[in-house]
Amino acid sequence: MFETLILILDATMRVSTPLILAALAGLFSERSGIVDIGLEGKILGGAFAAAAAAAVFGSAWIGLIFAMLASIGLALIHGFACITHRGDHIVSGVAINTIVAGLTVTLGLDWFGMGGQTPTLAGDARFLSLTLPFADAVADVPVIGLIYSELLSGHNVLVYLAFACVPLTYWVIYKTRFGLRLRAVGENPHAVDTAGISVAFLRYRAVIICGILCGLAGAYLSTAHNAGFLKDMSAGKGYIALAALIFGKWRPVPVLFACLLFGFLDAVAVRMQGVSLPGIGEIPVQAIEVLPYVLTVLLLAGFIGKAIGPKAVGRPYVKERA
Amino acid sequence: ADVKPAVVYDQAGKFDKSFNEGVYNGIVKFTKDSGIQVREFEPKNEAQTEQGLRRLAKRGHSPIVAVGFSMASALERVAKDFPDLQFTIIDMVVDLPNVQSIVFKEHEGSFLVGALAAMKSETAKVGFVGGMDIPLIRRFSCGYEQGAKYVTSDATVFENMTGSTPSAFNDPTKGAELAKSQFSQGVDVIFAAAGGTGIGVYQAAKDEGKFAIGVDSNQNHLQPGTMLTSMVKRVDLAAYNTYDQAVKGTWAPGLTVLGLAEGGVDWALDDNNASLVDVDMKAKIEAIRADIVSGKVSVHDYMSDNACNI
Amino acid sequence: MNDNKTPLAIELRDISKRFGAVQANKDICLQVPTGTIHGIIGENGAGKSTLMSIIYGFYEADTGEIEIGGKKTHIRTSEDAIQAGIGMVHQHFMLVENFTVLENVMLGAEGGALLRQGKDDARLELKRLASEYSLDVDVDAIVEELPVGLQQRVEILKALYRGAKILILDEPTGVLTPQEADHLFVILKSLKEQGVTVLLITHKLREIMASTDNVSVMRQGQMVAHRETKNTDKEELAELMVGKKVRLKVDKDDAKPTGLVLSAKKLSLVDSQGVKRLKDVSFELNAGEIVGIAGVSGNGQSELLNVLSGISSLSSGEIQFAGETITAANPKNASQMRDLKMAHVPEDRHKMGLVTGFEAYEAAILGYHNSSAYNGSILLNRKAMLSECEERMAKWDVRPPNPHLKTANFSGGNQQKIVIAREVEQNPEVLLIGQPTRGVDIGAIENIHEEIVKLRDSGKAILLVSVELDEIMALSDRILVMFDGAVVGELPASDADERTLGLMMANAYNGPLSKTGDKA
Amino acid sequence: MNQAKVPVWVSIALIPFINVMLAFFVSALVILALGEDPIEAAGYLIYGAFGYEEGIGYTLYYATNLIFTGLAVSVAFKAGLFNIGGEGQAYIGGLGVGLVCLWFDSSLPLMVIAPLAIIGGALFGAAWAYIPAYLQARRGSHVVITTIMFNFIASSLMVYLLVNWLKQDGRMSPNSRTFEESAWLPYMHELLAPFGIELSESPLNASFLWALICCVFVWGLIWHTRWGYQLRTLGTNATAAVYAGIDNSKVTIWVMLISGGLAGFVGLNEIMGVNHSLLLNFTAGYGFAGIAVSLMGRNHPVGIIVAAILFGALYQGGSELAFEIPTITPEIVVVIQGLVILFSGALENMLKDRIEGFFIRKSVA
Ligand SMILES: Nc1ncnc2c1ncn2[C@@H]1O[C@H](COP(=O)(O)OP(=O)(O)OP(=O)(O)O)[C@@H](O)[C@H]1O
Ligand SMILES: Nc1ncnc2c1ncn2[C@@H]1O[C@H](COP(=O)(O)OP(=O)(O)OP(=O)(O)O)[C@@H](O)[C@H]1O
Ligand SMILES: [Mg+2]
Ligand SMILES: [Mg+2]
Repeated sequence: MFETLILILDATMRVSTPLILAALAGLFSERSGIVDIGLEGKILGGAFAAAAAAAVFGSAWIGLIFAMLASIGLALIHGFACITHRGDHIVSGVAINTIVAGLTVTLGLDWFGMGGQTPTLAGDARFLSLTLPFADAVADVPVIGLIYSELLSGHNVLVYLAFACVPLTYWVIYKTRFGLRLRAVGENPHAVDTAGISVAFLRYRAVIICGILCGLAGAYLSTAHNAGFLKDMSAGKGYIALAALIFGKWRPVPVLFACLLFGFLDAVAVRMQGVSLPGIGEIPVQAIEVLPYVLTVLLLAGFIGKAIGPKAVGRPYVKERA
Repeated sequence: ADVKPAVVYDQAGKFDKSFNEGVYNGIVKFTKDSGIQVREFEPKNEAQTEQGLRRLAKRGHSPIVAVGFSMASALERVAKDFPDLQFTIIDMVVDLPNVQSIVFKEHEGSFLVGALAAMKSETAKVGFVGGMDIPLIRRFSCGYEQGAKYVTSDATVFENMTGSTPSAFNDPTKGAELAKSQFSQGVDVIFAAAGGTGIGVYQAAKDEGKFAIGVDSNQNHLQPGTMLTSMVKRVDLAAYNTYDQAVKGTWAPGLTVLGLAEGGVDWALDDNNASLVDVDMKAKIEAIRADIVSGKVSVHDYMSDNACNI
Repeated sequence: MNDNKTPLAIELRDISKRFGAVQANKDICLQVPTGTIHGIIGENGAGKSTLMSIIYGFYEADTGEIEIGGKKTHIRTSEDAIQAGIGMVHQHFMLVENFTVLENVMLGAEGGALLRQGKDDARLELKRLASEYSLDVDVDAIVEELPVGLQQRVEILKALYRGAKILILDEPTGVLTPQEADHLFVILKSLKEQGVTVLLITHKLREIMASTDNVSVMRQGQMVAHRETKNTDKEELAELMVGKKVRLKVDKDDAKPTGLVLSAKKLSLVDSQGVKRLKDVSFELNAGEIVGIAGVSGNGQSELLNVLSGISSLSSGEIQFAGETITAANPKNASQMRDLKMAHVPEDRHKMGLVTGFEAYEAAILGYHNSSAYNGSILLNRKAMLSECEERMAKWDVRPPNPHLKTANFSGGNQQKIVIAREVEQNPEVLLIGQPTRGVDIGAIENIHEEIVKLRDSGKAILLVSVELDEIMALSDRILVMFDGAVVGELPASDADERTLGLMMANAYNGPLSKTGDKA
Repeated sequence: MNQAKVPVWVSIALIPFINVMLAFFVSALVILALGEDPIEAAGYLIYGAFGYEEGIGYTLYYATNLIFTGLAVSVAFKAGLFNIGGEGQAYIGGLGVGLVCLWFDSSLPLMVIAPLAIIGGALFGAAWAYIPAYLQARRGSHVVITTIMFNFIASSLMVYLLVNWLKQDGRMSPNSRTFEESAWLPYMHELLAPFGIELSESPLNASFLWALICCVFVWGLIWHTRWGYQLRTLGTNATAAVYAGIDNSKVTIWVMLISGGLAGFVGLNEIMGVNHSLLLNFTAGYGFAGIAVSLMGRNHPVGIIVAAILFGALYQGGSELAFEIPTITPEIVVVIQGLVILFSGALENMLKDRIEGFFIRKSVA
């Protein structure tokens, strides 16, 4: 039983990683006042760029760089629409998701001719699991050993990076000048502007960070968790991340736990397909799969706490009405 | 004869490394042998399936091969409207005077690879990862289980289905997760009958240093050293034969069932996995194979009674 | 005034600024000597805020030059302005509400990439400023939990923390109680003594006369006059502001009230934050009289109008009107109140009174859209709407008389006429009317005032809310004074003068005329 | 204040046209990057969509779905609500249509089933919009996020129902049984045949007519009734709506109900008109495409019909294109769709400010 739990938690870490990265990406964006339902598209675009570049250059790290560049590019389009041209954030996000969904397959087919997939990646073109020091040595120690060797050890570098991003984000948001300004601009951009700080530049930086993190999430999907790009491989993770962001009330640590919860549900759901539990019978996996969405709706409705986002989020900053 | 052959793949697309790709390989071979081009179409949604079939029919293509069970209803409608054309559907039975239905005895091939898996396993634990939870896939899993238990009577067979929708055939992430979960429970050989999802299973096997068994096409080349074998389902042959018969004028409607005896299903042995299968194992498998063909060993077909009572 | 020897803190030359079709500032010139308090007055929309925002770099001027401390300075962003030693307290506060005072003050002047060190420094500096200028605030308080007066103090602290030598205050007293306003002027005086130059924007002449050294007057985007405060008076300034001699009297006979139409008993309203906005307000309204409600804005007048018109529902108390008793348990919404013949001209026509995207004939039925006059069995009766709108436009002299013009494209005065016509033409028993002439030019003001009096003479009851004392005194037959959500005084118009009313509005009047004497 | 100076045709025709052209231009660049000739591609596209009767039929068949979802988005939009849940509402609406057909196909004639199916689709679609609407109106949860969540919930629910309850025994794919013919909406070519109009066969069916009726309905509702008046007031100035005695919560809820109901009609076309059985994913992204359609159609039924036909042509022409030039996938249409949303939605101010500024300056000068 304990072992099963550890194994599920182990899977949870793997499944949560892209959610954590994407949710933190969303956190930077939304804390600066830019709603981002385009997380999905940026992850997908990042995944494609990573796999394509890794396939061509044979290096996962080069893939990672391309993933970030692609995702930043998409983030800049979003920024250009929402920050520079005061466009509707939601519409822009929908546009980006749609464009990426089509473009990845189109380009993939043209470049690799494999029905929109990229070639399968192997060796250096992928991020492989790292074994933490002494993992094998302590594997037999009861409890601790299992936790260390199975749960903590044996993930790829992006998993550890994602978890490291949480305290980092916390520190940036709450302990630095940039963080103070970021939080302020999402609450009241006028206050930031009159304090002599450029709202647009601040928001662009936030959006770029968002792009970087989404790029990481995408690269993780195609070059770490999987070994290649597949049509629509983000499979709604951007939306789940958005849900986790709301569920974690736009704060880094609660967001981490929301991601872990949603990842856990996913890990459980995967293993429950067609499985009949003694006494209970078969639990429809769909019921587990929808839990993140249902929980988020309940939260939004104020049935479990209250989700109050940054005040100025989604509203274009208009100084002069022309 | 004047044939204008065509094919409509299912929504997984012709490069799914598995089922559709098998058909594609058959087509490539046919074109090479006969010099006749085959018109291909990959629909993206339900409406386009029928539209594609219809468009091909309108332009006088014949025979038209429809790949996969999901085409049945569209094919049925189109075939009715074009009684003079020849249609072949793979993996499904459509009972019309101008349709040839080709189905396979997947359970027989699965039995073989199940036996091989049990021989290879050091833990007496073997795994099965299915795609979409449908009777067809259960037929694979049931055959596999019978084969494993035939060799090691107390073998444990872990079985997971990926999902209940067609997307379950195209979800390597989930495939990898399921494989990892089975490996961590002691499984050391997994048979994936899951289309594109299998790619994730093989990758996971490679990453964990375990073995995997491919499906439909010969997938041994995907992860050499990891792929123990593949349960090949000769959809390539099915496609090739359809066109070939049409050229020769011997194409006939009706039901064709391809099993071990007909060479419709088999296990794959090539350079990529030769080192994994020793002489002894090879001999045993060949013996089992002969027994099945001769009828000495009978493999239960899940779809005959929707149950896997063994 | 530039012939005196004091060096200039600010000099503006030919500043112009256009927003789309609106010329907000035109060829503005201004000189402000260092260490003085300089007042700028002008009607709503005269362009005062725009000009200040230009000095502060919030907007960039289309043309013109700015000199700060005798040096030509390019101010393109607020950062440039802060660099030049300018601080500004905006008409609408620029605070991050869920930040602490400390964080707000630090924002933009954090003193390093990490917050820790800067925070300690800021704490010390704030303590110094607080004692020096008697600007006490709890630096760890969350801003949204502070009263407005303190929030304004935070704004001033923000400016001083950045070392502002020039402080711009845009209508700082609009939201303050008289006591808070008095305290503010004390602070400004002490700033001035320390050599800070203050630019004070207001349209309250009293404040100008009481606290400034010089005053400049703006009208319709232009600077029309500069005066030394000691050499001018209110009458002159008022005339300069509106561009012609102001007639503060409206021609009207005495009221002939003909009986009670509405009585309000102990009305209370608690808002969603739990703050008591109305406290036991009681009064009566008779047919054929105009009752004016005077008060500093934000003392419950808007809430009173909202409660009476059915926009908000009461927390306790009762309203008796048209045979109905409206209580918390038996509320009536805005459309039900309209059915009882209660009309309402809201204080803010853009936010409430009009849908600026609608064409005039559509806006002209807002609130009465369910009326059978405009509806067939299913569809709206456009023909009726149009012909009625045309009729009214002619009668009320709305220009241009085009029912298909979007309401956004009418001028302020004409928009107001559309709203007032809509409400008055429904032949109501009671007309609630808030700020009837805000942003409306003088010609239109007279016109609107006449119509209000005419309505009274036809036997209707009118409740008038205005922050302009002159308007209240000119129109009302009876005046109620509100302070902090309560009615603190009532007197007949004939006994009202500015001094008495002013004291009552500050809740500092002890004389005999106050009937409801619950003074704090 | 700008409208006074900017001619009407600029804002309702010129600017949208330029935006769409920009989207097409970028799409052409993509096709060029694929090494294909955009002109040739456009040729196939236009031929496929309009070049022959069957193609036109397919174009209009796709347009039917898009009219429904476009109207759904725009009705909500007029009330200031962004309904991204069209996809889920269409899915569940289809369930309503399907259930009606499954229950009554062997007992009732089409003349009775059709209206019942319309009611079923509308009710189920509306029901799926009701919860987000209620939560927005009474509990302040933002309808954008909740409708996104409800799309996912709808999709899982449908999988569950189809797999566990509705699937026909013995079928591989999770489809319901095929309805009896009495529950098939007549195809257009069948409908018009008695009038001597011979059309080639295509999936275009009677639901197209219903879509046009819905356009008239929405047009009348929004611009010619007091309900529409309330809805528009809410959409442009919520405070004024309160002032006018309009119950914003109530309006929010019924606007979303109408929106959901309209989206639900996708099921009429797909389930009852073409597939004749309930199946997975028949909504195929029409709900999202509805956003593009409504943006491009400027939230006006006439604009929506035009935009829907344009998108329908892209779908149909795109599949023709993919058929003729296999290096171009039909996904290129998705790209074009996204670009249209980008340029006529998110970037609408980019050119608007300039173009309007140009006309203002011209009129000021
Ligand atoms: N950001 C803006 N965009 C467009 N027009 C504006 C903007 N700000 C102000 N205006 C317009 O410019 C004119 C001057 O406005 P401004 O706010 O400067 O007036 P004001 O004198 O401060 O009035 P008030 O006493 O009401 O504060 C008005 O017509 C106003 O509508
Ligand atoms: N909020 C607004 N939105 C759009 N246009 C406006 C707005 N306010 C004013 N305008 C435009 O600016 C012009 C000038 O308006 P303004 O209110 O200053 O007129 P006015 O000359 O003062 O007239 P009135 O005496 O009727 O108030 C109007 O004709 C109108 O077209
Ligand atoms: Mg102002
Ligand atoms: Mg005016």
